Amino acid sequence: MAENFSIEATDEGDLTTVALGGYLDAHTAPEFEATLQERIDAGRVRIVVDCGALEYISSAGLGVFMGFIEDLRDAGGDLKISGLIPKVREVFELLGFDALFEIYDDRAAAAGSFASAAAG
Amino acid sequence: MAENFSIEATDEGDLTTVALGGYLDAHTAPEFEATLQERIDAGRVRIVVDCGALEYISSAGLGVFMGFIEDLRDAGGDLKISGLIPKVREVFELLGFDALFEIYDDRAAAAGSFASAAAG
Amino acid sequence: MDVLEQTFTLHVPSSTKNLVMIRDFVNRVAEQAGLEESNRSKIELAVDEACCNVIEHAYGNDVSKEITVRATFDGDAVRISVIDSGAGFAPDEVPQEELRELIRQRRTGGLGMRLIKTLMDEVRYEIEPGRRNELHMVKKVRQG
Amino acid sequence: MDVLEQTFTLHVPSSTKNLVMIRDFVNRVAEQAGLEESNRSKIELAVDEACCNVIEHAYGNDVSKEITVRATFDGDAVRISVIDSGAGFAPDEVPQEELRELIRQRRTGGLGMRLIKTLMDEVRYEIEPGRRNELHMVKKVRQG
Ligand SMILES: Nc1ncnc2c1ncn2[C@@H]1O[C@H](COP(=O)(O)OP(=O)(O)O)[C@@H](O)[C@H]1O
Ligand SMILES: Nc1ncnc2c1ncn2[C@@H]1O[C@H](COP(=O)(O)OP(=O)(O)O)[C@@H](O)[C@H]1O
Repeated sequence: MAENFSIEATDEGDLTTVALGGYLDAHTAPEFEATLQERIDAGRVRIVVDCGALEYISSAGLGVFMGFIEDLRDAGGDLKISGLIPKVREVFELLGFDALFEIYDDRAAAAGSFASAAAG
Repeated sequence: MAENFSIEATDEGDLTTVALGGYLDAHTAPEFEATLQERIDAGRVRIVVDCGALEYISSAGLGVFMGFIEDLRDAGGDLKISGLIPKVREVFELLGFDALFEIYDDRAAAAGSFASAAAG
Repeated sequence: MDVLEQTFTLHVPSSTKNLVMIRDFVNRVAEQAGLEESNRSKIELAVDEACCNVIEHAYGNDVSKEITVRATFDGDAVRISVIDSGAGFAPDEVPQEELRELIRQRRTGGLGMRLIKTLMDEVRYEIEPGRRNELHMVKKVRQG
Repeated sequence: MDVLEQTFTLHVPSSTKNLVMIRDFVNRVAEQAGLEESNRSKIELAVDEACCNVIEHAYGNDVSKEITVRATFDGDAVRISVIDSGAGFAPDEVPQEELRELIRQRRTGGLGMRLIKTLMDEVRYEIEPGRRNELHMVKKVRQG
């Protein structure tokens, strides 16, 4: 089922972008978790998770976002989310994630919000 | 399940082109059969069935081709097939349809074969 | 509406590998029941969550166990049951923490049952530990 | 290969509407069994043909009847059984006409069983009329 999920992490300056695609469910969430953990272990704390190609998310996927956000913020970083398709955004909103995470329309806007925070 | 099958018949000169899309199985074959029957009842005997968008065929779909071909040929017409994707072509070939039906790469070639037969 | 009740059943080994198959199944049934896409997505997600709970909690990730998903529909509603023969539990005693609190505790779970209740119109557990535990969920075909 | 045998079962009402669901199911199982696409397509078509025969011949298009598709795989093969409780028949006595002959007779059927035998590595009927008729089909995971 590998074809049903894709993940790609890119470091650029002090920003790490993790692009997700396909289905993020209990079967694929561990791969997402491992990728994030690896970037964080490498000292990366400013992270954008670009969900532009993400077609499905269940609570196992949402749990990964939950598990890392506090430590990232404590370390002076953040995890911001971009590109949610309406169906996926609805799940984030149903559970109140939109109140606790910064969600942007696209990757550039999410990246820009880090830059302006640094400038401010 | 309507979205899983599409059919469109176009008359142009003395040629009728029937374009199939999606899944042609026992559930959708009756619609294909009815469309062909209707064109034949209207006196159309030169038919190209363009399978370019056809993703799947089972024997119920093949049966429709079988049922009409003799009458069409007896009436001086024919039913020619075009645009089979490899997976679908394999099914036609497994059953020997390629020996008894004229199969062309694309719709234009199938149409052209009628024209040259008329000219010859 | 006069629609004959129809029943569809899927049995699969208890593994997250099979969630895609389970979701396909639920989607197809909901499609036939005439649900529009937004409600199909809701049922799909609720059943996914229910099956994840069975895989993890009822069976402790033992792939030799079996999950049953049974779906019926008539003109009024789609009814789905997720059935296991695992340990069972007391659904009413499961604490429901706020998202803010889950995050503070670095938790990575605790959202599934809430999601199921939010997504479906009726949710009811029927627990017989070690024999047959069923989670019954209903989605109305025409809302309001 | 040391792969635990896994069993998947689907029960659906006997209707051609459910062929899409049956094909999805078979495709997902074959995908998990590690079959490449060309063999997945073969199994998908063989099971479709088997189910069409049940819907039409065993149950005479009675939607209140149920078809069962059971699939198992291990490292060597995918085994699929299509099970009905219909009238049964004598598979060996079904005449197999040439395509040319079927066409001459304006027939629109008569290809299903031939297709099944061509597509699968092993095909065996087990008939108990009115009780349980099973068509067992095997596709090897690694050919040659
Ligand atoms: N089918 C089940 N069998 C046993 N326990 C369950 C089952 N479903 C839920 N639970 C219990 O309820 C708790 C809350 O479940 P849930 O809200 O889905 O969050 P999560 O599964 O992420 O912990 C689980 O941690 C588990 O203790
Ligand atoms: N499951 C079944 N139950 C009863 N009769 C069957 C079954 N499968 C096949 N048959 C009989 O075998 C014949 C040939 O089947 P097949 O080759 O699939 O062609 P078709 O179904 O198009 O007639 C059928 O016409 C029917 O008489």
